[in-house]
Amino acid sequence: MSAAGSAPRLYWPAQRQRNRGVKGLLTVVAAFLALYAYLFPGLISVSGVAKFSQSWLPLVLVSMAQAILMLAGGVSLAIGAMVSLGAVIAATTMAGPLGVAGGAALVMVAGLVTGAACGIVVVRLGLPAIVVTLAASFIVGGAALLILPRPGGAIPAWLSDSLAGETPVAALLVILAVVLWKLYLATPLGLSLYAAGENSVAAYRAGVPVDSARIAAYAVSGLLSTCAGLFVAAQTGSGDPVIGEAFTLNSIAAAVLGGVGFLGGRGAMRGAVAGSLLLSVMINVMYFLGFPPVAHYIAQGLIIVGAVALPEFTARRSSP
Amino acid sequence: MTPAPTLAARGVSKSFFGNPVLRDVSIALHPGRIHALLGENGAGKSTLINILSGALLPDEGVVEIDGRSFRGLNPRDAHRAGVAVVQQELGLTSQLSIAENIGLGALPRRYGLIDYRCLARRARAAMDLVGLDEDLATPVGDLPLGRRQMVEIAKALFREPRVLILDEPTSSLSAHEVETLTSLLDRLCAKNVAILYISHRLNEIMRVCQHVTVLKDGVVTADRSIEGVEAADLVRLMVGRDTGHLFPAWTPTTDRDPIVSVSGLSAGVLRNIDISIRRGEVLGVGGLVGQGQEDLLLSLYGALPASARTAEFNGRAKLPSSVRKANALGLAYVPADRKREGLHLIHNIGWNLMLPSFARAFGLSLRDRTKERALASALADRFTIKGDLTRQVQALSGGNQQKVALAKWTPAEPQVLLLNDPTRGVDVETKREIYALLRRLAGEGKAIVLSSSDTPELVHLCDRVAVMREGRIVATIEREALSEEAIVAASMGADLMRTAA
Amino acid sequence: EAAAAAKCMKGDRKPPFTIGWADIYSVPTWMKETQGTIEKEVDELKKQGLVSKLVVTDARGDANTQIQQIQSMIDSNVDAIILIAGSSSAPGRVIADACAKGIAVINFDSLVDTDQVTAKINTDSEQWGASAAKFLIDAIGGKGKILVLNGPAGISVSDDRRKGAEPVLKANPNVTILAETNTAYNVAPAQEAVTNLLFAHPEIDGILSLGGALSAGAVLAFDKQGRKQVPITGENARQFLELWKAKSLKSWATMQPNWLGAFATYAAVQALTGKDVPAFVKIPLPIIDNSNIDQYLAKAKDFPADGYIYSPYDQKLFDELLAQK
Amino acid sequence: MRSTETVRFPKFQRRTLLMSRPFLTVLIVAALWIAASFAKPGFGAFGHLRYLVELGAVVGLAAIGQTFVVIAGGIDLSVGAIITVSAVGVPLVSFAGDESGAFAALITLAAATVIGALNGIGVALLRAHPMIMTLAMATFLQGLLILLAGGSAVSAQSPLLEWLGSARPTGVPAGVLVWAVASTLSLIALHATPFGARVFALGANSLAATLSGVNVRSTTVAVYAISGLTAGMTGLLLLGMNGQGYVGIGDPYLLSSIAAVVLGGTSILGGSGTYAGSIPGAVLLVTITALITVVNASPGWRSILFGSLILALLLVSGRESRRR
Ligand SMILES: Nc1ncnc2c1ncn2[C@@H]1O[C@H](COP(=O)(O)OP(=O)(O)OP(=O)(O)O)[C@@H](O)[C@H]1O
Ligand SMILES: Nc1ncnc2c1ncn2[C@@H]1O[C@H](COP(=O)(O)OP(=O)(O)OP(=O)(O)O)[C@@H](O)[C@H]1O
Ligand SMILES: [Mg+2]
Ligand SMILES: [Mg+2]
Repeated sequence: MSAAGSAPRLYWPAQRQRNRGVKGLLTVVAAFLALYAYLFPGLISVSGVAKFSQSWLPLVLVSMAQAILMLAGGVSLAIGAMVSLGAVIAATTMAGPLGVAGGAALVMVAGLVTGAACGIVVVRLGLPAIVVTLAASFIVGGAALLILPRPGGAIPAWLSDSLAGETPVAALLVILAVVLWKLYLATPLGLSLYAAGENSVAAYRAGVPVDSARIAAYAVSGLLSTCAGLFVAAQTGSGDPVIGEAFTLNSIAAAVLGGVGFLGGRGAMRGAVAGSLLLSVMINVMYFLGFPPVAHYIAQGLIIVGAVALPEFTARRSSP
Repeated sequence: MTPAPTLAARGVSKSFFGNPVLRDVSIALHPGRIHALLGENGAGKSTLINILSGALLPDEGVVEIDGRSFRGLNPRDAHRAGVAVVQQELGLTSQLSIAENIGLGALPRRYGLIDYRCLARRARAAMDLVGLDEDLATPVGDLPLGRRQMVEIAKALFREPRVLILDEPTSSLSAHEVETLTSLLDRLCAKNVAILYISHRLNEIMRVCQHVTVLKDGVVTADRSIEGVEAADLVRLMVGRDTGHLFPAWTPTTDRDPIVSVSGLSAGVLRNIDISIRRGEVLGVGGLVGQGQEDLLLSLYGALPASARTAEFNGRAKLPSSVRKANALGLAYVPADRKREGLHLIHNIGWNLMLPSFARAFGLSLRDRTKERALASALADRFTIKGDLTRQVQALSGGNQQKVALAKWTPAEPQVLLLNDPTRGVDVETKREIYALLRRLAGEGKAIVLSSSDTPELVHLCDRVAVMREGRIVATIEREALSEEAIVAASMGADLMRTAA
Repeated sequence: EAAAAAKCMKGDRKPPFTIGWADIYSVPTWMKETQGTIEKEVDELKKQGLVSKLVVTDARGDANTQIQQIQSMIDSNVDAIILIAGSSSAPGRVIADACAKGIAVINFDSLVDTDQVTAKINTDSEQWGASAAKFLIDAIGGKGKILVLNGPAGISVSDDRRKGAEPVLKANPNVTILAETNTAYNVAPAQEAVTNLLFAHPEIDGILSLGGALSAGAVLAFDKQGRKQVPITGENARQFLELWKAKSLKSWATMQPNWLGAFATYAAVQALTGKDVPAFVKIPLPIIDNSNIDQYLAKAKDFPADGYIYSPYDQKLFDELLAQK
Repeated sequence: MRSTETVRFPKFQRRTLLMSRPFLTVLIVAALWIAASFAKPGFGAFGHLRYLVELGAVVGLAAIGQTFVVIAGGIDLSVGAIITVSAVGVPLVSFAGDESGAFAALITLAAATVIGALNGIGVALLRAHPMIMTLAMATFLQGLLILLAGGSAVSAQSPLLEWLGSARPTGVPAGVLVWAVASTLSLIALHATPFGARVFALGANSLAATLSGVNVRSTTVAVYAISGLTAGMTGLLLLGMNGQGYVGIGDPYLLSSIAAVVLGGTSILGGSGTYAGSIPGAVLLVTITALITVVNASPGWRSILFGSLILALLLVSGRESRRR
């Protein structure tokens, strides 16, 4: 990145400053990862990492999709439907004449366009994001059902094998997603997200392209969601028109867990990524601890609240 | 023959919901001239600069840049044409670093990415101009108000503007920072920048500006060179009549027993503070901005977890542990940042005035609207808040918002008033009213703690001034010894005093 | 030395076995009942020294979580995995992985598309739809206007049942479908939908309800609006069976027996101990009609109020089912 | 001082009422009903409209608590789970001496209120984000349901529930009566008491509220407790209407309670709004659902139609005014 290591230091120190809010969570996540590795030593191997990152990747992508919107002062209840849309487009096109490249392009375009459409409605018409995206979830979900009325379709086996086989491609994809996000945030449009989210009037007066930043956020969010759908389809080898449903609430949980605020401009993407990691690793840890389902539910509730409340509780409050 | 104005408004009118705010206003900003815009709270100053900078569109009239008239000017066009505005206290993004904030809206880029190297260099240069020595990467949310104001100014300078508009830039600045700013303005002026300067501090205007436009109720009442004008004349133009002295006569109070005394107070940045507040006095709290003044007020108010060796509040031997307990002990607090801490901007004025009463009342009793209206009207009259009280507070001008923040505590009849910079952004006339009110309250035996960045205010109004530095009270200056020099000396530190002595 | 007869089996696993039960969502009552039959079977097998442990996971209705949990089961090297799939397509690859590692994989109720499993156990959903449609058409005398109530759109079970009904409906052109609904297999949404349809359609001759508690909702809707009850198909939900009796309905019901869970457990152990297990075990649909409804209702108090009254089962039945070709 | 009073508090303008979100939402509902009854004979029958209002009562009751919480600047994602727990839990607290079922109902409501209050305590004291706290609470309750559900072979019917589900005193469904009473009380609490003012203060700016002496903690706990209580009432009403509680009975009401609140003009950002809007908002939602049910189309198209209708109505009923 051209930005790194400039003479009067700015980029990395500014990055470091943004770590402050997520330190507590990062500690909790690290502890859970360590516990997981202790319970299941097989994790520390190529295929261990491969398998774990495969189950984590879709959640990271949707959590990022949600966090972008929340940073921009929005929220989406359509994430799950967008994942389903991505999955069914992939499963109906990739094995056909369009091929993998054509199918992937179609998935991305669908995500960008649908996301941007939501963004335009929310931003230009000034409608509350939560209901617009609720409506969008029905529209997009309906479209997914039209494309593929029941689970089926196919993904070429080589694609499934390379994305979700024994090699940790998924882990690389997580890294790629984070790097791309860093790059996006290093563009004027990306950085504007924070200003537009925190105080859009002031940002507008300061010449920040507020509306474009927010609409772009919706588009990027849509893109990430449908890409998550593509990966899910590859991972499962086929499409399912309702596969994404659980992602909507999970993405919100991960982002909020990661300290991304609901009112815009608060928090950082690394928090959302860590939040999604915690949600994902928690499932495996509880399995290896031998918890029965009832204990799963109770423990999950406790861990989620604890991960948020503990750092908050121990941090000395410096403002009223 | 003066050169063509860089930025001008011609015959501009603007009304909000049918209420005319500006009527046929013209103003011309010339290069190399510092132009003052004066007016009471609500006169239309901010509205005018919003029009000049493209943030609002006028109903009638045009904005001209270099003689070219613009109909639908927007902020980006204005920026491109070299117009930069220092908004007061609202424009920053708290999570981003100082440098990123300074660059926002005009970020240097390379290959489509932000050029952080260039940004750092140029932001540092802009910060040096205004005397900001903080780390470039510090999130703006970490900065105290006064420093944020300096960031706002640096942000305007970053764009190397040809026209610089400053809306009350000094209202949260310390004397030292004001010095830095004025010399900076002189230098910019020498570089042919056109400057529009809004302030309610007349001495600053007299010192800095060369030309003045006075607005009263949305109409220009004067547009002239400042040479030969007296401060009193300006006040008359703004207010429309002769006014008395700004500061009320100071009379020593007889009632001297402490109502609050605390020793060994620690909280936030505070370290081991001893303080006692007496009935009938105005106790000033001074010092450079951000030395713990706010934490002191908040910890006395129960809003900041605090510990003390001994504490005595109105006969009770404990620090209040919550705001409610403090209220019950007769304390009230008026915050400095009225928009974030003092007011509910989206609610109407009457509602805001009644909120402390709502907080005290039994929750499920029925509200008496008639009584509420009568009380709110009486408060509005007393604090000269004009007009309809069903408007949202955010539609009020800054000064009038401050009046609401003050007025809302009156029905609670507090014994101890903790005031954090209460006259920031308040016009002279209102200031005079507030000062008179404070002295009157003191005369009634109330205790008043006045933290202020406006040193003359401390000198003329207070019985004693406690000067803070790095979380401690470094000096308490009694009335007899009070002077601006004494306060500044104490706030700059003992070393300085020793060398000075 | 046991021969590795069943699919996926390598013959390298010794009793007592660890069984992994990958539940898709353990909270609904149907699932709780299924869980009960599994636990009972495991207790039985423990006594015989064949099973040492039952590991249960709950994917909370999310097929992606289920994949993750099955992966954990593979990682912890369980000997068998029994599962109800959260999606007919999603867990295919992870299940194939398990199969490749010599784990006995028994899939029941909601099936996956892959054939890389030891066995699939289920009733025939298409046959379910066809039989229900046949009953209804007979009950309304071969002609009339009907409503079709179906489970959620986009999942294979509801789609298969509807598909099974289709040819039967096609063959009877005098039967017209007034409206179709897709709701969760629950009372409240079905009652809401049917009530709305009642007002839109003054004449309704029968209701083809394809499972779950949909029928109870429909009956309640007719009852509340004071409409005369019409012939209706259904499933073995206790509430529906009780309404059937109370309102003297002209009805027919079948079921997805909860003991499929117990049977899957049994089959897994059979495969692990080297017995042959057919790749697909088709469970004949038990039928409830006026001839035997009283027998079912007599057992009602043994079942939860919002539960399903399933047909009796024992090991003999399991052995017979496994022996069928 | 008459004259200043009228300057200070100008007479209520008719235009203000006509432009208000609640009123617009009522108009939309009315328009929708008229249009639908022309398109689908039977849709506009008295019995059907009455039924829609009855269904609206279910969503509307859940939306009471949601409105309080949203105005206070939070959100309650546990209403669905609380509804389910209440509906499923009634048989467990039923006992022989309780002929009418009133005690069982009271115990259930108390339990629901306590659950809600726990949410509030988490938000206020642990400073957990409302979404996180209530989501975690929903997770807890799911665990609780595994223990509760399926274990009860007792039928839940009692005269009280029977009455709730099917009685129609003077032609009005009992659920609608309960809803009307609860709505009136909530509107009074929200707009005519100091407590209500504190709720608005909390949502608009909690820091300023604290510094103004508002007891933010107790207000927070109270709003979530109210949400628990109304969710409990929703659970009982659903139990009465369906004759049987089951796991998942509350699920559809989470999003619909939020949608009703926002469609009624309450800002999801907190601090402004009114329950008066949520009432038509709730009826609007069930009306749209009813319309979709009677339209013949494939599931995909029906879903698309549903989403588009919500969007279109949102466009009509007004836009969120920009903050700050
Ligand atoms: N958007 C708006 N909607 C309604 N009224 C407004 C709006 N903006 C400004 N006003 C009104 O216009 C008048 C002028 O406001 P303005 O902010 O320009 O005053 P000002 O001169 O800047 O005052 P101050 O010295 O207090 O900052 C005030 O009475 C204010 O209430
Ligand atoms: N929705 C709104 N309704 C009314 N006024 C609004 C609204 N949004 C913004 N305002 C503006 O907010 C202004 C008050 O805050 P602002 O900071 O913009 O100006 P100001 O008067 O200069 O305050 P200060 O003196 O503190 O700088 C009003 O003058 C008005 O122009
Ligand atoms: Mg102003
Ligand atoms: Mg101002």
